[in-house]
Amino acid sequence: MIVESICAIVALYASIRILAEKNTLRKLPFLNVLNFAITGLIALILPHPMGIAAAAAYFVGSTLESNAIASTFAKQSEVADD
Amino acid sequence: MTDILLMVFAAIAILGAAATAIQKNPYDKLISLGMLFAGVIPFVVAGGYLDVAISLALIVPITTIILLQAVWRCRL
Amino acid sequence: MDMLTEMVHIIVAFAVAWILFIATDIIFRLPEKGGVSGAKAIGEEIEKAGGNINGGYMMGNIVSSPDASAGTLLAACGVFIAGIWGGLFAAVLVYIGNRICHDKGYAGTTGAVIATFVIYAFITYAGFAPEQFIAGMILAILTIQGISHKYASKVLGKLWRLRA
Amino acid sequence: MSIIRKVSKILQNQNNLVRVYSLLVIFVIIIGIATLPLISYNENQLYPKSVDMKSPLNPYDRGGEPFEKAEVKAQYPENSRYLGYVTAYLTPFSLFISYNTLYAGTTIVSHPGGIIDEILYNTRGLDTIIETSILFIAFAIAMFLFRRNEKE
Amino acid sequence: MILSFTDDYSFGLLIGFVCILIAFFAMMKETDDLHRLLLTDVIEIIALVIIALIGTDLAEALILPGLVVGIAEILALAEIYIEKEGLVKTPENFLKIEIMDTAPGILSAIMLIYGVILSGFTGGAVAGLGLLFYFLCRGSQKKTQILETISGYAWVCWVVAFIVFMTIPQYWFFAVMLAGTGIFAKVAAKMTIVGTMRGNRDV
Amino acid sequence: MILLYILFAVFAGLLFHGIHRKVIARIQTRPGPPIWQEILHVLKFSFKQTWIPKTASKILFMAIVAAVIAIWSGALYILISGGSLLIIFGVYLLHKITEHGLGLSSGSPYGKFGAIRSVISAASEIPLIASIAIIYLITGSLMISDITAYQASNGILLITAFPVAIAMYIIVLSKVPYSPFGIIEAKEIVSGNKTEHFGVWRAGLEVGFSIKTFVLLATFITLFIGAMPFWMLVLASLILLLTMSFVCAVTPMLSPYDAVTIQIAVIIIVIIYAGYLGVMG
Amino acid sequence: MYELENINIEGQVVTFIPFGDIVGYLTPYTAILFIFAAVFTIIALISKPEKQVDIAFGGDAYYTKNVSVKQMRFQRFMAAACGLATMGGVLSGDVFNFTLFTAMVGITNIGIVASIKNRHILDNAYEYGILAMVGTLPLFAGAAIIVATTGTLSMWILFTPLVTVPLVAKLLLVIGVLAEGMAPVYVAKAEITRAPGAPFILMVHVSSLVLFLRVIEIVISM
Amino acid sequence: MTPEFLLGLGILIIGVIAAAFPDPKTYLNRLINLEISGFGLLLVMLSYNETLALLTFIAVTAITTFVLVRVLERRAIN
Repeated sequence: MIVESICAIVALYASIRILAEKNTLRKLPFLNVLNFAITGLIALILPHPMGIAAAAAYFVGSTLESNAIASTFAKQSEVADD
Repeated sequence: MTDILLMVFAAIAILGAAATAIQKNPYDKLISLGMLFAGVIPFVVAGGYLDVAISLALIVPITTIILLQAVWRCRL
Repeated sequence: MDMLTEMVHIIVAFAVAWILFIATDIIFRLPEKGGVSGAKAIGEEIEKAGGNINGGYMMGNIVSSPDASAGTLLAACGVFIAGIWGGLFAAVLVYIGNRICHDKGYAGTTGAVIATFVIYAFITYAGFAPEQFIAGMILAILTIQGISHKYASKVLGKLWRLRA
Repeated sequence: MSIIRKVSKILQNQNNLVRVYSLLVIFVIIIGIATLPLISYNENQLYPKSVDMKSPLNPYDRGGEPFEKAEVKAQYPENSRYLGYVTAYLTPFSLFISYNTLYAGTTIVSHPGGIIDEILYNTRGLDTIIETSILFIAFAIAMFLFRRNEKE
Repeated sequence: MILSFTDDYSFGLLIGFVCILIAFFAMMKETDDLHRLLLTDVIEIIALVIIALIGTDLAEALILPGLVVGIAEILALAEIYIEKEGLVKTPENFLKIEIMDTAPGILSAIMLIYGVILSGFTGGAVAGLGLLFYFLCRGSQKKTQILETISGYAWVCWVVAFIVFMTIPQYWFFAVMLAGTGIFAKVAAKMTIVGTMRGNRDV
Repeated sequence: MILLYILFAVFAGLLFHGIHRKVIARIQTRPGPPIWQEILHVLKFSFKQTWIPKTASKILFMAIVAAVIAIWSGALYILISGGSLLIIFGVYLLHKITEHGLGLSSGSPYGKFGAIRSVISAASEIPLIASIAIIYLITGSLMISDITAYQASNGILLITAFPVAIAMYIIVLSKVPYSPFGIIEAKEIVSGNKTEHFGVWRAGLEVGFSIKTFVLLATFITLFIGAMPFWMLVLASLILLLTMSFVCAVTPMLSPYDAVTIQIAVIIIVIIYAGYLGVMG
Repeated sequence: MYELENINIEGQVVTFIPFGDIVGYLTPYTAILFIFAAVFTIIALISKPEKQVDIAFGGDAYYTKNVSVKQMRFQRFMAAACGLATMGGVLSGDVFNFTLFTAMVGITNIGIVASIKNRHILDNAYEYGILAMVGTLPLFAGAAIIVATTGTLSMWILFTPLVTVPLVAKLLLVIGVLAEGMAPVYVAKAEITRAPGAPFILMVHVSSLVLFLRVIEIVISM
Repeated sequence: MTPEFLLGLGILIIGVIAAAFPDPKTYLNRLINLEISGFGLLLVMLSYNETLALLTFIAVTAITTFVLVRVLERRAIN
């Protein structure tokens, strides 16, 4: 139970930090923390071999999302600088 | 899934939804959308639909990437 | 297992996970440069906020691709669910994830494999529960990514200089 | 007479079409909200759902063995004599999944066989016919316009 | 007036109605054509919510057609919009980020395989999305003709399956297989074509 | 037998058209044509030279004329055999389609304007038709035989369901020649959608329209006053027509959209009436 | 086997066609609509479009608009599909099935006019397209409320006096058909009537009117 | 009433309001706001265990988004 609580608190904390952060790129590390917490919770909620796949899929998916957002943002600021 | 966890996920989802609605910068919106998804997926897992959860976890980022195409095109 | 022991276990797990993933990441030269343009941009942004550029790069890389930290977490999940084979299965998934995210995938996969064995060792010989490593890893990533980007990147930068 | 002129001026502008229609819908929905207490859910539904978390086919376990008849509450069972066979059928692959995990019910049922296939293909097959036709028509329109642009 | 909602249905319906009110109110205020098109998508979603509230297997069987109708109409309307506004210039210099080189291959392969396993509508949509994503990232190959032929035959497959169901139901097994593949191929092919309709790009 | 009725309806309808013209003329202090003028017209058209305009869509051009006669003959049959009221008003709406078709098929701009006007007028006439639903609410049946039976025992509907009667009156009124709602045949667009149909085609159309007039008048009488012997039915129809002639003579032709708006206003009245009935009943 | 309990509205059932849960039927009333729709579909299939005459203002010149073969083929295909959908809608004995046919009519109607290359007509086609899309909400919502409150979609059961259908469901169904069939919004529909291709444009009107007549019947009978 | 159901309806309302009245009224904003109500529907379907519909819905939403993005792109450059 204590493990779940830690994950939940971290998740909540991370989401609040995401909202509080003004800078778009620096929101992403917090989102990353949130993803870690959720990934852990997925595994904790349903301990089943498919659960690993689910957790990994979720983690990879959200990482891909962050990656895409960050890359696009970077690309756009590059274009804006030129 | 215990009540506390449930409340936490619901809070994350609601916060994400509200933030997506309120924010102005499209990138911020997309990040909040990711947050919303983070709040929603545990409900799917808790229901025991792992296959659905896996597919969702792969399809939602694709949606985001598709949206990013528009964000990129609509840049000022 | 009483509460206090569990707390202590989690703190130990946190320390182990922290050292494990930072070491692996630094060995695989994550702080050297941003792997993708997004990671680079995050690094530069952190530098602008008063952090260290190499630390920033590493944090950007963690955000942009499943690295050793993700490997450790998923390995912990794997071991928690299905023992040592679960951990190795997680390592395979991390490798696929890395390929998806435009990454060579050495850091993440290696991290996952090492973490699997480390966690397994702790479970068998020190009486730890695998879920404590999940919590530990989440706390570890929190310290890096979630408290203060400025100081975290400076710490990482220092560690990177040791390596370089 | 002037009010008639005014109204007809609004009505004759085709750009107001959606607006007028929205007003109509809003009106009807307000009636709906007002009469909401009169609307109650009928418990006696067709194709009722029963969720058994312990079943590998969760949430689509409707009973029955492959190549046997399952109990399905259809509107006109006499019109589909082989009702229930599709529901009960599992392909070898989905059988394999169902032996191994409790958490892939959706995949199993979406694979040929299962209650949704029963409804979509058998008892309410005509719906599906129309619906694929709609898809077909809409694509025909889109492709026609797209091709015409491409040529130029 | 305090309504006491004892069951899910009334409460859900109330919320659904309120959503309809909001959406149509916005629709009434809106004058821009493209904004209207976007709003119709919301309206589509609300319609699905109201169907979903039924909560039986039948509801699901009704949602699937509803969904496909929605996407079909949006596609046709989008094309009409492009035509009527004369937006003939095809877009160039698309977004190019690193993951768009690596992700599509693996992801669309996963989704294609999973879609084939699922079959039917769902499989068609999933596999179609996978292929769409692939073409989105890799550029169109300009070989849509074959896809259209496939989808035409797939439609015929399904119609044959329907006729089998209605006339000689003892061959239901054959019909199920035919229907599953037919609809899968039909939907997937159509969705894939969407992915290739983006612009003239040779990557 | 039905053939006899149709022949009679054609004859009576054409005569009604003639009388209608005459009455309007007299009210407007003009001499007006003789009342058998329309019959002569039909005969004359039947023997005139006939061809199809080069620009027309040929099959549609011809089929429309047949369709007009066919649907109204069918409606007459239903009326006489006491069938469903719904069918008669179904035919009324299908008639709108033939109006569109008439105008569109020729390719002539005048015809097209007529067709467009016909489309516009459909906007309000269709919902008006829905007022028959209220008749169902009151009588519990839509079979003409049942409705007449109801009126025999419960009093005539003209009084008990007055708003519906108004709506129906306007529907019938919209379809008589020179009506204020007759935006299709307004003089500024020549003969409206009939412009390009001449010769035999025109004769056929006139025949169809005469049956239409007869059927609509007779339906109104049957619906709101009740069953009566055939000669009385014809007489009552004539009286009804005279009231319409009077309206046509004194009111100006409305502009298209105003006609629609007025009809919509009537619809709203009918809907309110329906709500009132719903609350009371 | 199947009987309408209330024959006071449209008479006895002439024939019925079972498709599993969906049992279509024809009464004298719907039979007339069916035949009418069929006739016009056949007309649309076999007749050539008219050549619309346009007058060039400021001179004596006039010219005819020719419909290109490709466009004509497309329009003909759409008109045929529209006719089939109309006939299906008339035949259908199931509420949801009926709404789907209606939705199909809506989209084919758009298709018929959308193929014309004229900004003004396309503008209107788009307007109707939006309306048709928006109309799916009342349609499907109406059908959904019916199935939730009565537990069935079959008109054979819904038409019996024992089953009460909520007023709002009926209203939603009607306004849904209004949008898809474009019936009372004819005011602006006039604009698309200007398009060339009379036999096909006529199908737009045929389908919408016939479906409107059908929905009136359904709603009265419920 | 399951928590998913309530949460779904809540998110649905937020999403509908957001899509109906996006703050800077741009196409892009509205398009992104559309996704919120999609998640609301997802949760409602989940509460009724309609997973197949849910899966199809999410896949179709992605495709719909692509169709709309395509229009937006053309609109932006023309």
